[in-house]
Amino acid sequence: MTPEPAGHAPNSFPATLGSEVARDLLYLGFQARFLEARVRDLARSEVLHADLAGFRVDPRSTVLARAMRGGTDGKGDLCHPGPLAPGPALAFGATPLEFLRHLAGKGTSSASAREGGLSWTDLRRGIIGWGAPRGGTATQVLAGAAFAFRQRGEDRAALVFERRSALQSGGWHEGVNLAGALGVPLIVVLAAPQTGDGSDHADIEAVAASYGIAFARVGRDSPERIFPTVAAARRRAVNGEGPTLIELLDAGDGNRWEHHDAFAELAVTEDGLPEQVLDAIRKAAAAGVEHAAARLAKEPGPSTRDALVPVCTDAAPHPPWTRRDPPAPDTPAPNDAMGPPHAE
Amino acid sequence: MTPEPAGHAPNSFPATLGSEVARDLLYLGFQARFLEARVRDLARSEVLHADLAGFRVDPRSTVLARAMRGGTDGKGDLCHPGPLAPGPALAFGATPLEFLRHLAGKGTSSASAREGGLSWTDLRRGIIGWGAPRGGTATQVLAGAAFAFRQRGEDRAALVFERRSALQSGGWHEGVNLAGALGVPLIVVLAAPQTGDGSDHADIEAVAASYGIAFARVGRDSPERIFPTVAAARRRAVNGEGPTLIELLDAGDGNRWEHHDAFAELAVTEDGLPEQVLDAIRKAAAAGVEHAAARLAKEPGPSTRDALVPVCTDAAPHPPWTRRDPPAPDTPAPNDAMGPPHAE
Amino acid sequence: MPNDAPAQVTRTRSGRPVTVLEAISEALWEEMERDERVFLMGEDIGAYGGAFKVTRGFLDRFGPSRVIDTPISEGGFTGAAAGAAHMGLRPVVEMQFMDFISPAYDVLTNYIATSLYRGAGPMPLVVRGPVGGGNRGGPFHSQNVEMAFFHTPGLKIVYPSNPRDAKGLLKSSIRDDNPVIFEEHKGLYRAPHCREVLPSEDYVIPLGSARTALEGEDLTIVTYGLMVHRSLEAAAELARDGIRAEVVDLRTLLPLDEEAIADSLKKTGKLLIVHEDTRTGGIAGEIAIRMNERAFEWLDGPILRVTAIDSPVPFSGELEDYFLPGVGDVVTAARYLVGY
Amino acid sequence: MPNDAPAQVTRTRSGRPVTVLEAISEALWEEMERDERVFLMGEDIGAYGGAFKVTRGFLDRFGPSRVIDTPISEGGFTGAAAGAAHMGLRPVVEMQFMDFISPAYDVLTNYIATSLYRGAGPMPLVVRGPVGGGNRGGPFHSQNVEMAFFHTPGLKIVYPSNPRDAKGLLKSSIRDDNPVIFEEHKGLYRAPHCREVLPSEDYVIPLGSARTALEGEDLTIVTYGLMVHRSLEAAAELARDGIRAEVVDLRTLLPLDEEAIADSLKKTGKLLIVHEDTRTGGIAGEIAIRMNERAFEWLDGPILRVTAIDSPVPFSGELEDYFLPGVGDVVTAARYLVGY
Ligand SMILES: Cc1ncc(C[n+]2csc(CCOP(=O)(O)OP(=O)(O)O)c2C)c(N)n1
Ligand SMILES: Cc1ncc(C[n+]2csc(CCOP(=O)(O)OP(=O)(O)O)c2C)c(N)n1
Ligand SMILES: [Mg+2]
Ligand SMILES: [Mg+2]
Repeated sequence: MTPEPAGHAPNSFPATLGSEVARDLLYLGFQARFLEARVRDLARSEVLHADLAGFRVDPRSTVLARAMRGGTDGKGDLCHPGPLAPGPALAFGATPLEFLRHLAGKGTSSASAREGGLSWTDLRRGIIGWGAPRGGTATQVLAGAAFAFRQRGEDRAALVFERRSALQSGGWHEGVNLAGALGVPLIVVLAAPQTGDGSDHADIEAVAASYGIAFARVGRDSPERIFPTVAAARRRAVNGEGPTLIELLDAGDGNRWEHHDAFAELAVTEDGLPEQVLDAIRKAAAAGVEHAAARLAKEPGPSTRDALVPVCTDAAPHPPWTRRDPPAPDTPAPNDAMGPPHAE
Repeated sequence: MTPEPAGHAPNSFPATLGSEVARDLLYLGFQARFLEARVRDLARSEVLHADLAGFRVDPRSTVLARAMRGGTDGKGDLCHPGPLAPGPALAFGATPLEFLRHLAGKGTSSASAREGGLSWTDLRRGIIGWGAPRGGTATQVLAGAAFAFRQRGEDRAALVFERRSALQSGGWHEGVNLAGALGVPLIVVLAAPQTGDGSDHADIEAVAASYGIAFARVGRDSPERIFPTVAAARRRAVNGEGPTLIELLDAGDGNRWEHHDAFAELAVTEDGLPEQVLDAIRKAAAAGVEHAAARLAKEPGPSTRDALVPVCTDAAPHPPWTRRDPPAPDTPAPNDAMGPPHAE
Repeated sequence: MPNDAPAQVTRTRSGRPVTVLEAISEALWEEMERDERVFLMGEDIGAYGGAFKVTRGFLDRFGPSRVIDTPISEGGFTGAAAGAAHMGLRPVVEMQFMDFISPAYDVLTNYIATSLYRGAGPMPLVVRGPVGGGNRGGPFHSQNVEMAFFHTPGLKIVYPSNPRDAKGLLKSSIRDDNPVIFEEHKGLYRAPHCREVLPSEDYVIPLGSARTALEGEDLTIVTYGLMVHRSLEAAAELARDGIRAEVVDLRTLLPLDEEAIADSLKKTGKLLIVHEDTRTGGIAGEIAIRMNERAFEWLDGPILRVTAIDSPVPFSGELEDYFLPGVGDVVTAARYLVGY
Repeated sequence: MPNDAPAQVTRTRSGRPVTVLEAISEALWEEMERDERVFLMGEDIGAYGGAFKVTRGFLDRFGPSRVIDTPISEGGFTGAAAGAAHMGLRPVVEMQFMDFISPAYDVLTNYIATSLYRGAGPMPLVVRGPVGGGNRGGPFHSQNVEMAFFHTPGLKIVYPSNPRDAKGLLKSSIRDDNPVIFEEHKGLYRAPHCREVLPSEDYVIPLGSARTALEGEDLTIVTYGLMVHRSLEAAAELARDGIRAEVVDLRTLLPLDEEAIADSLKKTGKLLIVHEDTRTGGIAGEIAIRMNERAFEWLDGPILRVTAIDSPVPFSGELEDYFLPGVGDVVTAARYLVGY
């Protein structure tokens, strides 16, 4: 475990965007920015997959997720960061190192490198990553998790990020319909696509109306307005008032840091945050990311044999005899000596 | 082939509900009523499956389908009658005998009794029946068929009936989204459920809005109003103005013949249809159904071996040797004499 | 057990024999009583009690937060069950007919089967429902679904043949931390000939272990589900000619108890596999190659199979009877093999 | 051929060698030129030219009514393709990665495969796309999908190993009146070692017929797709020890050319099956039981298999290499079998 960087309190849950949350968001925003830069570097130098040279973080997603109740004990809110990882994951308390382990396919990742990239799951952190092709699965899964919260009367809610093209997939509709029918504490965020036109035809507000669930739209607003939208949706959710569908408008390509910079400026001018404090936050975030990158380089890859064991709790998928322990070719043993070619 | 009963012209396509269409609808309504009674009898006397003792026909569905362009040459409009068979099927020119063959699993049915009951397909008639579990498949398939019409510039459209619970299924949403995106000539009718509450949560008008497609609602209105609604939707469809979603409101249980009776009365009083003509229409319909029932009794069941051949055009699924032509048990033949256990 | 228990879950308590359907109801009821994390999802399982009435009376006792009537969206509610399982619940999902599991194929094979593997933890989830032909249900209400899932690492597949196994295996499935597909043959649900008195105490039957339904020396018949009964009938007929067949009831298809199959094969030297599911790509193939890998030198004849014909399940009764494997088919194949 | 043809479909015309990917592009292009009923559907296949650029330039030539960019809804557009096929068109559906065929599992197995059977007429439809591992794509971009469909009567499954077969088999698939699943291994798409010059005339390769990739006397290796190349490498290594392996490339998995397998087995007496797909429930089982049924007495050793491990496809390169069957595995198994 990497030490928890200062400035981030995953278990706090403010109802309004107070100065503590504001500082936290500043920290998270810088952390995301430094992580973004680091990942792009590592991709260019082929430590990470070349695709990650275009890696980027949408800071609005961090703000949205920060309005939920994070946790490290598996008892906080739940988040599927989807295409907007790692912003929400960081807001949920994931460390840059944890993130990098997944990107790099390290044996130390929570999936022992069996799964990785932008797709990762850590239930302790409340993060459920991609676990299937696109098709609404994440929305269904989070709806079911939210059902569990409601059934047990817990103060918990689930947040799922999808691209707005999720509207094209029937599985997404089934998930949202079920969430609405059961009135579970689910917040569904549909983000504008990052690339291409997305071939979208649906009107998101009308979709919410068709399922009789609440709707909100957030866009280029400052965090002060994005944050309370989610906080209000969460309040409704845990009060048994059912799901909310949130449309997250396109931030454009060039301006993806605009919000965070504007926000930092605001914190200094309006909240009276001393410049030195802002600077300290920035430095802490940078140091955390550098620490993580340095440590990553030293971590081992996966152990081939052990990593593949847990396909099924009581099934050790050890390699068939033809693959690892063949009998010597010129001494054909009695059949039984071959052992089971594959144990269940 | 059974002779085409008088009074029904499957190839006519009136733009408005003129007296010719009115007579046709009267004939179809009586035909459905007599068929309903006959099927219930046959179910009670165990000629047909006991479930069919509750068999009934919604006359509004007949009116809706009659506003399309039927055909017997595979070049007319297309209809998936879904849960509302046989009304639309009759309107598309299916004969009572054809229907009964499917219900009874006769070898003479278009599926050679491999498939049957309320599920049947006859592309010559433009009828595509259930061919999968519920789940929106029919809507997807008809959307694709409608795409073919548009691609070839044909004056054809497709009509699909589903229960409104289709809204719960993601496959239905994918079909409608695709139809809307491609702007194909499709008319989607969602009927109120016949039984139970249907567990519906969605607002159909909002669904249409969310996909940006046209919407209409038809209910306890007289055929004069139901008919032009579909006729208008069909006109829009073939003009390239895209799909229409039609909500067919519950007709209630007790009053399912109300419309037809009111319509017959109207035809006599307003259109000046002589009572004797009405009576002749009624008798012709009754005679057609009786003829079909009598003929059905004489028709053979399926031929077991031949019926199962067409699983795959070039694959004769002949039974494995263990089933039909085993070698004599005490004369184990050389292996090859066994022949392929199953030919592809 | 409270007094509000419905009739179909109280028969064992009063020492009466139960059908397969009642055994399944009892297993569900007792597991829900024992463990509040267990809950049910499915179409019309609440007020209506389910298409086959397996859950009649459950809503009254356990309430709507543990007996959930779902929309008609098998993919969606199976995905939701997975989310609930992540959060520590133990969902039991009913497919009204197992044929309708196909819209859930994606979430079952990609998401659910891979959960543990992807580091998302255990996935204690059961999908159960009626399978099989012989009921004139046509192609979409008669399928066997095992081979849709047999190739997916991470899933278990259970297919009982009698009340005792059904109850013990369903309890094991619910307690298992892996996703389990549990198939219940409609032809066994209420079959009078397989009613039996069950142990009154809580018992489980471990997943992955086959059962010798009949001991014999001359050939091994490996089978499961309704075909266990057809095979036993065939064995009785063969016995009249002095042929002693051993009948092995697999009970669990995945993991497959290849040890038990190999042990029996080594005794008899002849192996016949009988399954109701269609032929090509059926489970007989996997059994055949595993026996090649483990017991080739004990084979005194080819490994053969009796199965349904490669076709969708026919609608008409005449065609369906022709399509399904029958007792006569098993007898013919067994005689051939013994005489080989 | 008009001048607006893109580069990847004009290589054969000018006598140059083509890759598997180019062969597939040529087949699609030529079939679309030949038959106006043929049209394409898929995600980003139009303006973008497809994830692997198989259809680059097609939109310009054939227009948006024959090259259709679909929403991201594999079930929905495959269902729509079925409707178009009913109306006499011949859709070719691209799955961006074949892993994404799973949401279309329901419509493919229930609706499409049963069309002819249900009296709904022929269903001339091809679903094609990239499969296979070795590209560090992780569990959802690396699967082989044949066993999801091998058990469904009414479908055909094709899996070519080289440019010539890919082109001829894809043309046959498009002209076939049955639904065909057509698998294209990503590792072969641009593999320089399997570029070849193709016949300049229109040719087809019939579905259902295997090909002898290498003649030999000592054992039969039955395989397909990328594993044909691994098996040929293994055969070359074995040849250095004087072991002459025969390599049979199935090309079509369903219908399975059991005649060709049996003929080879009867010559060599030893059968090894090699597939990249995972082990349990893989195609090796069906081959094993068919050879038991047809050629048991020619077996001079057990039927064995070399396969991937029973696990989802791993993300990390080290794990993926460990997971996939390799040349060494084939050599080891072959040596064992020859020495048996
Ligand atoms: C079921 C499924 N189908 C297709 C894909 C492949 N796929 C991944 S991202 C993507 C495009 C998404 O487009 P959009 O939602 O507009 O997002 P963008 O990348 O443009 O931000 C596709 C087709 C997938 N992963 N899963
Ligand atoms: C995919 C699928 N799931 C479930 C079913 C089983 N099924 C058939 S009809 C029906 C109920 C339909 O209810 P509703 O739409 O309200 O129609 P009603 O019978 O009440 O008119 C169900 C669940 C099915 N055929 N296919
Ligand atoms: Mg896009
Ligand atoms: Mg209902």
